[in-house]
Amino acid sequence: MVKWPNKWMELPIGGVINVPATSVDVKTGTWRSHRPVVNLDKCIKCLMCWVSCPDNSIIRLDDDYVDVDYYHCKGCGICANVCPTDAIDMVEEGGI
Amino acid sequence: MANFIRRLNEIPREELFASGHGLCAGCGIPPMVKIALKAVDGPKTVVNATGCLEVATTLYPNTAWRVPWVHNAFENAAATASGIEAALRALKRKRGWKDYKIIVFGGDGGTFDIGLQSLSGALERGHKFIYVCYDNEAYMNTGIQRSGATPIGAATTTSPAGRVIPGKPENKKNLLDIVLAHRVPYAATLNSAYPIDMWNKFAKASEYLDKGIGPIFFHYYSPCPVGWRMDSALSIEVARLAVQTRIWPLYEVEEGKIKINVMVRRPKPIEEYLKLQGRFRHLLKPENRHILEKIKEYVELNWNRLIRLSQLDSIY
Amino acid sequence: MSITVRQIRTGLNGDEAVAYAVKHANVDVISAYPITPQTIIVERLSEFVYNGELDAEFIPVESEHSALSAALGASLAGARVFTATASQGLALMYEILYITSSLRAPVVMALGNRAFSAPINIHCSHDDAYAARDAGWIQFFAETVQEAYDLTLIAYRVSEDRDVLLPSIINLDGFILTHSVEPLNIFADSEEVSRFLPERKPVNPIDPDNPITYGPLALPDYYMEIKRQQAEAIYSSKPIINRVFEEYKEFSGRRYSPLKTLYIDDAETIFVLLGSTAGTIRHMVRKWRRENKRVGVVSLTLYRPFPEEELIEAIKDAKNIVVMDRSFSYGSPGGQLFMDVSSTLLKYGLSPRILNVIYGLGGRDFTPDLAEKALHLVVETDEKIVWLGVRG
Amino acid sequence: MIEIRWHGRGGQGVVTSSILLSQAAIYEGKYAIHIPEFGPERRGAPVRSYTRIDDEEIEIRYGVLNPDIVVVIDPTLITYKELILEGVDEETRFIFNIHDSNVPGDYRGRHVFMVDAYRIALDTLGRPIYNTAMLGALIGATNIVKLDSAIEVMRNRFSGEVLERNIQALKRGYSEVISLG
Repeated sequence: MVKWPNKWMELPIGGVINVPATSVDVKTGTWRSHRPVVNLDKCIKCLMCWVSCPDNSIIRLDDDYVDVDYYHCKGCGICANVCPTDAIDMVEEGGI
Repeated sequence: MANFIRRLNEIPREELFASGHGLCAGCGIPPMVKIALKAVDGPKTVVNATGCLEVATTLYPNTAWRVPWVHNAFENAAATASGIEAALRALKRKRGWKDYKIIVFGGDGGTFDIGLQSLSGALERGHKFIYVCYDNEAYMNTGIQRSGATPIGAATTTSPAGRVIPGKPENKKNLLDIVLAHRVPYAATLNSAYPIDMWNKFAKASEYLDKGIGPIFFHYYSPCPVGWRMDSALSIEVARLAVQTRIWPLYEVEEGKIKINVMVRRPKPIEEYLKLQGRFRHLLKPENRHILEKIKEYVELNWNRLIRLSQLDSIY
Repeated sequence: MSITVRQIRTGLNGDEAVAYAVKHANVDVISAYPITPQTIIVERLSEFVYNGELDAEFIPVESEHSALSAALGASLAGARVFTATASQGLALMYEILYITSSLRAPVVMALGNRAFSAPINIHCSHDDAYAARDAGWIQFFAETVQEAYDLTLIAYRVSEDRDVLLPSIINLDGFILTHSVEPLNIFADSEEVSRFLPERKPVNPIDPDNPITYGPLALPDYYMEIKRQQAEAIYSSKPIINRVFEEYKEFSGRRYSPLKTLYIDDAETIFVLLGSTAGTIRHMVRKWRRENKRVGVVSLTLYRPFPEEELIEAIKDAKNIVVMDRSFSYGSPGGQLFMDVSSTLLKYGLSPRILNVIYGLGGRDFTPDLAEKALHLVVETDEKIVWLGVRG
Repeated sequence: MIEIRWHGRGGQGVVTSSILLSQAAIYEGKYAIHIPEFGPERRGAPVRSYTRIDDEEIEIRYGVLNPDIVVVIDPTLITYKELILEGVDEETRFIFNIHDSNVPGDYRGRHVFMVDAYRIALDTLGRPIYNTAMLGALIGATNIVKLDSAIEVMRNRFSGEVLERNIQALKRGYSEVISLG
């Protein structure tokens, strides 16, 4: 977690953000109404979900199976839609 | 060496475009950006025109970028990149600075319309960079106003599906034709449903830059679930349909030689594409039949022209 | 003190003088679009680059908007950058003026001061300089061709100073300085000038090993802090500007200060103005002194940051102040310099009689009889704003 | 201080003459200023230019109002006497380019010098460009700068055969100028 200065004189000059990828701390997972759930039994490791996810929320494991990063996943459902084997279900949030 | 791929698992895992950005759920832009940053090898810098990608990925103090990223204004991304590229040339020569590649991202508003002059100037001067227009076919960042990229018949907030005028009356501008008038060495269309094709085009662009050849121009089909009024899950599906209906031909032009990358022999009905998107739904009503016919004519005209041109040794 | 740098006395016009300064600054990137009366600057620079006399990239952009956009990009990349424009060109750059200073990019620009349209007019007004006054750029005004040369070199030292990092404008009156040939001393070569102006050492240039996000979106929660910091930056540049003036004197033998004064100590009436007309007023002040009229003159070499302490020190005892504006701020209480001077006087609790003279718009010649008229009006009428020499 | 006003037509080198004169004076260590009077001038339109020369630094920057010397580069402009006589007094010297005609009576009693710069220009440059011949005539009539100083500064502006021909024109103007009293 990047501690960003609070006082005007302490901010990096020119309004730049001088630390890369500070956005990873932002929990975009709260946007979600449905969550993708992967059924690894059906996964054929094609990686279409991984390459298509706008939020890098499909985690590509060492063996090319996939998992979901629920901290960032916005629940768009692209992964489920592009999966050729229907290995990903979109499940309503709340119950879990 | 260019790193062309045949399978998605050849794409490295490390992302240079981070999570936590504020682009809409289902946005079509990131799948292209992720690939661009990985397939263009070596050190690189991004220049970004004002637009969705810019505002949503750099909400101070949060940035989604792991590469240097420069935003100047709306209409001047190509000029800004020109300056960076010229500076780099001078600094390499005079002070031995290290090289890096420059990738420019601009939306259709920032490219087709307000930024066209600065793009034309930069293309004419032959700066060595890759310019990618992510085309979501309207001014999405300001709330879905029509642009020069909006297709005929599409409803936007400034070309509504009115009782008298049902959606945008004018055809989409052919941006790639304008770019090709500058005789760029390499240009192509991109589509997120065809990630391997997209990767290999960026890899080829990277190879051109390695040889000191540029500029490179890409026109990327960028679905916008909010602006197109469709389910966010459909981003990739609708992109694939755009290719399969011949609405968005996937092709590349190297030194004037056109190559169609996905030959669509039996196109799907255009209605299948239109019915998924709220912006086109009014066109399926009987009273708007004439516009639907116009769209079909236009798509066929473009496709046939492309086929004819692809038979030439060079269009230059 | 001994000046060791070799100098050549020559005769050049103001545009050529700026071009030589840019060459002697050994810039890396020039990005410009032609516009009268700035054009000679970029023509000369093109010759220097095309003949191999200056190792720089010349970007012949397609508009002024792109000229400054490219200059900003090049500056962020770490290069020493130059651009030049005038009038409508500055207006077309307007959006990027603010972005350049906000991103703290030390771009140096020469502005051949010219009137804004309409009617279209290629001659001198200070409309363009004033249009940039709120944009966060340091602004210098040259009175002579020599000053145009010197201030260009000084501007690089100031702008690129790691405690400043702000862009600078060098104003030179269109045609009156840009196209007039005058004697001046220029340095013999860039190598020697590098003792005063070494290679730029950029702070946080674009570097893939240290990825920085330049120009992000900042909303109400941070925008104001960023702007507060920028406001401080331009105020804080003043001591550094004074230091660079001092170092330039040591280097060249030529002395600069935020303002030039003549006969102010016992003056009842003081003229305050910008640019090349100062010489004519100084000439008149000498004449008036011979006639036992207690008149003095203050001309500002530094316009932004506004040298308010120095100005107050110079004019605090005067009964009458004549503020001369070569432009007008339509619908405002007066001309732009008039507003600067008036608010400074009020800030320091002073209230002399103050007359705003609008003169020389669109290149109208400012002649001795007009100066006489201004002096007459400030003491013998209670007019507040006069358009000097206007028919009717 | 000596103040000079040049009259000519766009394209005849009015500005060049004034620049060369100011540079020649600067070359001699004097102070000088060349002030162009610019419009969007097109070839053929009457144009003016000013030169001031002094031993002290010149601060004033308005146009020359009361010229000590008036040089009329274009022969046809002499007849526009309201233009040529503006702001002059009885001391003002006039340098005219006269070819195939007489000096109009309006200038009777004034200090007039004349030279056939048209002939000189055709002989040396092969084209009716009078500026260097008239600069030579001005120097011949007034010795305002040395002829060599003018040649020296011309070397920075012209080169090769163009330089040689212009030096010839300058020298002929210098030696062929005559006083009409």
